[in-house]
Amino acid sequence: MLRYSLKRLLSLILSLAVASAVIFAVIEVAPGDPASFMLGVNAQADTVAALQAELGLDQSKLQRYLSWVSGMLGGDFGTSYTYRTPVAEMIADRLWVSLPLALFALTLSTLIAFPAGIYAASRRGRAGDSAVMGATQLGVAIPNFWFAMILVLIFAINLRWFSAGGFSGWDNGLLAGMRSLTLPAIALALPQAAILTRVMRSSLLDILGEDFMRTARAKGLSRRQALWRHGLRNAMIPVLTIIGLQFSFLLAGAIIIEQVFYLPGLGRLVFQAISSRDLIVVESVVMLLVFAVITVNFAVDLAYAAVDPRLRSRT
Amino acid sequence: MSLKSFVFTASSVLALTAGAAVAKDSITIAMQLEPPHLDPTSAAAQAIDSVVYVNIFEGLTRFMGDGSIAPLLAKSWEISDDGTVYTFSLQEGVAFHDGSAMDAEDVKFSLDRARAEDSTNAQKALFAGISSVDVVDPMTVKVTLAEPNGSFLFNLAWGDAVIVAPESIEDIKTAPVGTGAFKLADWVQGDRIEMARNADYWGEAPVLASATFKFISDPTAAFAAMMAEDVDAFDNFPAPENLPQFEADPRFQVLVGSTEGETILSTNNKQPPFDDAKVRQALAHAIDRQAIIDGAMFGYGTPIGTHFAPHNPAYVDLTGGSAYDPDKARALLAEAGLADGFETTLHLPPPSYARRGGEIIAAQLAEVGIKAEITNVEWAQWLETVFRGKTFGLTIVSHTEPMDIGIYARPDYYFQYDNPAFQDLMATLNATTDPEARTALMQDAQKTIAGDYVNGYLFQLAKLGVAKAGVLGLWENAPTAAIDLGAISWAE
Amino acid sequence: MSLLNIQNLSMTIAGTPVLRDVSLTVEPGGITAVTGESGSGKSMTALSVMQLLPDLARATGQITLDGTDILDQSEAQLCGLRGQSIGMVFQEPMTALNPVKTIGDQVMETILIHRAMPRAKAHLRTCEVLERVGLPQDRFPLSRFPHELSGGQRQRVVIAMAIALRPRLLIADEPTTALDVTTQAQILDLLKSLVRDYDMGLLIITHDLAVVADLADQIVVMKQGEVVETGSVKGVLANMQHPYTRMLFAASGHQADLPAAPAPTPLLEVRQATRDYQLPRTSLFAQPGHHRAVDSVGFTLNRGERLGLVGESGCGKSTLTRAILGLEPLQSGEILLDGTPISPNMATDLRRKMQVVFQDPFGSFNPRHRVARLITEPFHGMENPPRGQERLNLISQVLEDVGLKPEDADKYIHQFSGGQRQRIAIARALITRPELIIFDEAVSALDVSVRARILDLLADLCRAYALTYLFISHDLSVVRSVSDRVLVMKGGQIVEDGPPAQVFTNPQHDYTKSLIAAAPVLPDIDTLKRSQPHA
Amino acid sequence: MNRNLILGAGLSSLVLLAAFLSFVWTPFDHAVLNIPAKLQPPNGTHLLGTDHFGRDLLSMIMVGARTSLAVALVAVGIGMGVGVPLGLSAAAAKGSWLDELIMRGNDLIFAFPSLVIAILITAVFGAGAVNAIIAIGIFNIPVFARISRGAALSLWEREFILAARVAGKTRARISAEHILPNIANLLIVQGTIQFSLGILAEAGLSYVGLGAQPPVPSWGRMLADAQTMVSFAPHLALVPGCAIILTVLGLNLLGDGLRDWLDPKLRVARA
Repeated sequence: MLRYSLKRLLSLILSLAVASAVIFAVIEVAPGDPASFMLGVNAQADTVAALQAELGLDQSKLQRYLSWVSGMLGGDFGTSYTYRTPVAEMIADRLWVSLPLALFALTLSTLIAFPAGIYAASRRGRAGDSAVMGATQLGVAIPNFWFAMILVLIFAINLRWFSAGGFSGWDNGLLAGMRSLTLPAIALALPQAAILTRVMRSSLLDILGEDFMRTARAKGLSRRQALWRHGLRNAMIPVLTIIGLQFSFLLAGAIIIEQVFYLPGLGRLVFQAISSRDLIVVESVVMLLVFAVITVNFAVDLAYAAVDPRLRSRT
Repeated sequence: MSLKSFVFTASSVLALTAGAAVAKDSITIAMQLEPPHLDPTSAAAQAIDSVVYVNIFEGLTRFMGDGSIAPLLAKSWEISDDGTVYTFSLQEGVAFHDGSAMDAEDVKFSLDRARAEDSTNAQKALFAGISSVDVVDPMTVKVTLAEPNGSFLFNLAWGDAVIVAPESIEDIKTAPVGTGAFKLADWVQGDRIEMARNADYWGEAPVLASATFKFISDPTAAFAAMMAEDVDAFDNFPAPENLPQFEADPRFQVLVGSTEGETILSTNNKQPPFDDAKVRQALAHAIDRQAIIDGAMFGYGTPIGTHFAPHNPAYVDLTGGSAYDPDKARALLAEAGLADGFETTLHLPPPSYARRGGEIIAAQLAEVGIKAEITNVEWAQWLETVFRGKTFGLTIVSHTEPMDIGIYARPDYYFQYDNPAFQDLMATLNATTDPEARTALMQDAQKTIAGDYVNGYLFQLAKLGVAKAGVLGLWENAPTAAIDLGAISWAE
Repeated sequence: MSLLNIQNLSMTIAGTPVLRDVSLTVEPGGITAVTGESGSGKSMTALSVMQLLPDLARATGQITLDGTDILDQSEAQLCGLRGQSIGMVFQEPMTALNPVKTIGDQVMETILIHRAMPRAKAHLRTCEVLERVGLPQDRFPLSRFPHELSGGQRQRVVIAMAIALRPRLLIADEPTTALDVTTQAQILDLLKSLVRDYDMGLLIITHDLAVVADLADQIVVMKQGEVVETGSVKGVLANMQHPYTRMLFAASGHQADLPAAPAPTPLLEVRQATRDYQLPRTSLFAQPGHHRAVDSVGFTLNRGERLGLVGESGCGKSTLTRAILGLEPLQSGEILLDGTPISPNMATDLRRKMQVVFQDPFGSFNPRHRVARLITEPFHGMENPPRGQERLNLISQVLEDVGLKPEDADKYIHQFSGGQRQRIAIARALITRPELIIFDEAVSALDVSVRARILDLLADLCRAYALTYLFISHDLSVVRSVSDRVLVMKGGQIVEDGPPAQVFTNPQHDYTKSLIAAAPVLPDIDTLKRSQPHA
Repeated sequence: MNRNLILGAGLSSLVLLAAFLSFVWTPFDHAVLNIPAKLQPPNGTHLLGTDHFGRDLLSMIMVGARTSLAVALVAVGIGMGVGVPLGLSAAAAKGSWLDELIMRGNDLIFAFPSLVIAILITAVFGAGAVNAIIAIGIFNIPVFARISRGAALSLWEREFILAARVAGKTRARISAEHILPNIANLLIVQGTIQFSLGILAEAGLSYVGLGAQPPVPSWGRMLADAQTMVSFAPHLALVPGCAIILTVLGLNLLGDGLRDWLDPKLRVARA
């Protein structure tokens, strides 16, 4: 296990190093200069140069890359060009929206997908299965931003049950915060739930055909008992993979949903930063997201081991 | 949560619960863009001015809602006969939010900082004419100009010329300390800025005890937020197509005014075939302004025939000279040797006037044989490729600085109009202080650029405000980007 | 009264009949064996007793267990019977256990699900049962997971689960087919002793008549869903009435008739061949360990000789095969074909001297190609491969040689049965007239009757072409019948080398002895007849 | 034939038909603005109504289908064209540095937030259909590489591959001759799924203004244009929304149907 962890750690570090170089290279070729963006159309050339010097943009690219990377190693992501606040603080603020939103959506999608998937698998080929599968086909096909638009139209503008967007902040209580995340979470969760339901169902169906399920039945377990005691845990492995993928997707992929609901999340931060050429923010957020994906994958691997003893003993 | 924001939240909860009994003294105003930081003296972002102008920071003079100039921190002033020395008497008893007194030293500091060598002031040109700033006594400042400048008081009213204190300049971007009637209470980046009344304000106390600026960039979200009554007012509502719905709804009022934004089809005068005035004229006749206003702005906006705001007394209506006439446009192109039309590029920045207007213009140009290839760009990219790189054929942009016809006197300006006669005209105008002579000169200038068909002149951008029915005191027009909280109150 | 009594059981799956009027009985303490080739319906018969049938199965007739008609029971009542009154052991021990639960939990579940006893007592019983099936607690604690056990050990766990509540009836569906001979013998012994000790009835399904003869009291011979012959094992075997039974018996002990081998000239020489596999490291800094799959193996295969290689799973015979085929490198030693060394990058010319026939008739062919293309693949790399009519003639001829028709050349592989596919595989191996053919478990996946015909085909081909081959198998009786000489392999080494008659009648090495002792043997009919009073 | 396949093939060919028909005929010229006729609800003349510039929505949907299909198709083509050879090489060289390099590269691309990178790419290289294709295509590469490697690995264990190796064929040749045809089904099925995902991705990019540029109609941009008008002209959002949903639905059903139809195991079970 130690060797395995060390190897994983090594490849993790290597991946991050490559990722940081790729990110920096891609972002630095972007046309547009943060200083002239900030100073607008009437700015004089000497003013722009002065601001560039102030922002450190007059240094060579290699110097900037090295100082960015070495800063990150010490937890310092640099200072935003446009906001002039530490990037780490900005990210921390936005994480308080994006992380709960992703978790909320993931919880919703899991809560929908598990029962739906189990139900469909247990009624394979019958009307209930067809209905669930039809619904998931539709769920997968609906663009989430379109769904979000419809949700706002119905629940915010017409019924006025939820606010149309924005984030009241956690200062006003957990409930108020959750309330402002409800519609976005639903918009994000439903298509994900559709995918997860399908995975859950097919994974369960695969397991139901396994020999050990027949063994379990031969011991006297009913179908339901066999499913719960022997099927679910074995079916979890592909499901866990998808949950891991979905979490990473939700963290970064909420970008359009955050736009529709004007939530101050990570996605919108990066979107704004791209358009204002706040390169250091873009670089750091993308880096953070890559880091998150890699760590989530690592966590999923560990979760596999918890589910499957065969992986535990493998060194 | 900081103690300050806790106190603030608690008080706003109290204010909400008490709302039924007394008139409301808080307001939530939405705007489309969030300020990157809160220092109006080192960035061009209008959103900064919208939040801090006269609310947190005050200048020697200020714009009023109707575009006129009024004294603010300068109680009064004297101008020397040759028009080069301005002596300002400052308001007594003015204190910054940190308690320190505002005096002549602060004024000198602010003006010197803006015009310094390493200044990062986005409108540094405003201060270019100052040769010295001298402290006469703590309440008197003398500003000496190199030559007379008819618009100097006007220049001092800009947000870029507000008075700041040297003690608090370090953190001005996140913790602005000014002399205004409101203080920054909290800033949740990406979401909102909260302001609280400055109890020690030197002037008339505002009606509002607190205000929240909320940032909603997406037009759909803007509509939803307004309709769901999440916000009380929207400064510069981004979706004109939704205004009829607000007008029809008794819960809301719609304020349609004018901005200083001349929306033009900027043309690269140095790039063939636009270096031929006939081609530019053909361009002007190929464009149906009214269709653009109807299609892109849903009817909001005043057609213009030159680069000048129609609400300005010196405005001349020159739209007739570039009336929609596709046949004439085709004929002009043929004269210029381009009977088969030509291809060019059309760069469109993000605002909907540009994106939608661009689609319409491209279709209209196609009618006369001009194939304009649309490229949608972000502002940063626009600045880089169009404004600085000057690698473009056409672009659509609204020039929102007040009284900015002077840009036509700069041959290196991105549309690259180089007319020595016009440059002389502007030099004369700058040196002229007599109002009538100034008007005549300005009218000449308008006619010159219209006659040269420098750019395609489309319309004056409308200011479209939406608010709940009970909100009073919102600016209808936008002489500058500002939300004057001091003027706002709720109807009883 | 019989413990289990099946009367006129008929069954259809989705309308297709799979069982017709099947009747059989199992007595308490008695062993009834159901035998027959694949598709005979023997497994379905077993599953219908458990009522663990596919969704679309419909059964009629009567299955009574101790007087209870199973077909009348509700699903809940059936759950009460399964595990408690009937236990079942399946064929594949590798997959029959839930990989994520400990063996203790899985055995204990049988007890707990029927609420037969409190948890603490169930724990004790679980230990007892595992001891009883030969998994003592000191070496196999309850906390072991299935993947930590060998196939035979897993099958013991499955048996423990089945007998934990001492059911009156135990059903075993091909319980030893997936196991090695030596393990098979142990498991069969275990089953026999359990039946005796617990006075259970055992219904065993097996395709192996030798196992039946060795183990059972009663035999039920099935063919295509019907019972063709039934009675006491000795009675039936001594006096086989149905031609199918006779055919089955004959095919099981089939000896192909090989022509004599020519004078020895070496063709394939294996000298001190050694092949190691790297094991995963146990720590970051330690040298990785090695598993020596083939350990200094040396032998010579002469031109025209038919050499058999016997060994159990994991003995290294597959690795050796791959090395001989030049698919994997050796760590030391060498293999020479016609005096030229074999290696993964050897010349195509050398490769063409050698062909191979694999075990799995279903995996040996690209399903997207027609037979003509499949069997001409060895032409690859030839300087002048036959073309046009010559090629067609060759294809027709080789197909006829292996007992197929020339028009089969245009068919796809899925249109053939398993036995036909093995013929096509042989055709592919023959088409270039190679010097050496390697048969890697080539008949192991086939039913006995098909196997007998393939072995005859081999003998015929030997007569026609003077083949030289290396025949690799785990099945002693098969190797014996098609070899001039036999090698026995264990732990990567050759432990015995000699003519079949000598190796089988007078084995020298202990391992060979135990192998031969463990292999179930068909009884001699004459002996049987003599011992039958009514014969 | 199964229900999914029929329904999926029907829907997909309907979209395809509309796209091809639009080359020769649309009810109106989709590029001509007619501002006085703007925002008409569906009626006899304009079957699906008109947009905010008075353009005929049905014509725009038909021409927009072209854009969506072309972007998604080429993106899938890039993914397959690059990913499959990579996956096959990785499988053929299992355990080598090449395999390791390809798989680590795959993991790295997977680790990048696709939407953010797509937005970045289009921001850096300019918005437009070509850059949208590249942005979507890049993220298709690891999908196909992974799936073809996985399937190829299990095939490499099969005996018919061993037989081909015994015949002396090179790994590259075996990959092309034996592996590729046998994973074709899988690739076709995954291809339809990635195709439908590509359509969704294109819609998303166009929605944030980074897809195909005007005057080329695109479903996603139609939605973006429509979004402020949903409350008084809902057909503007419903029409392109339904076009996207039906197309994606059709392709997914087609993928599912193909999988069942092409899977020999299931075919045998059904026979």
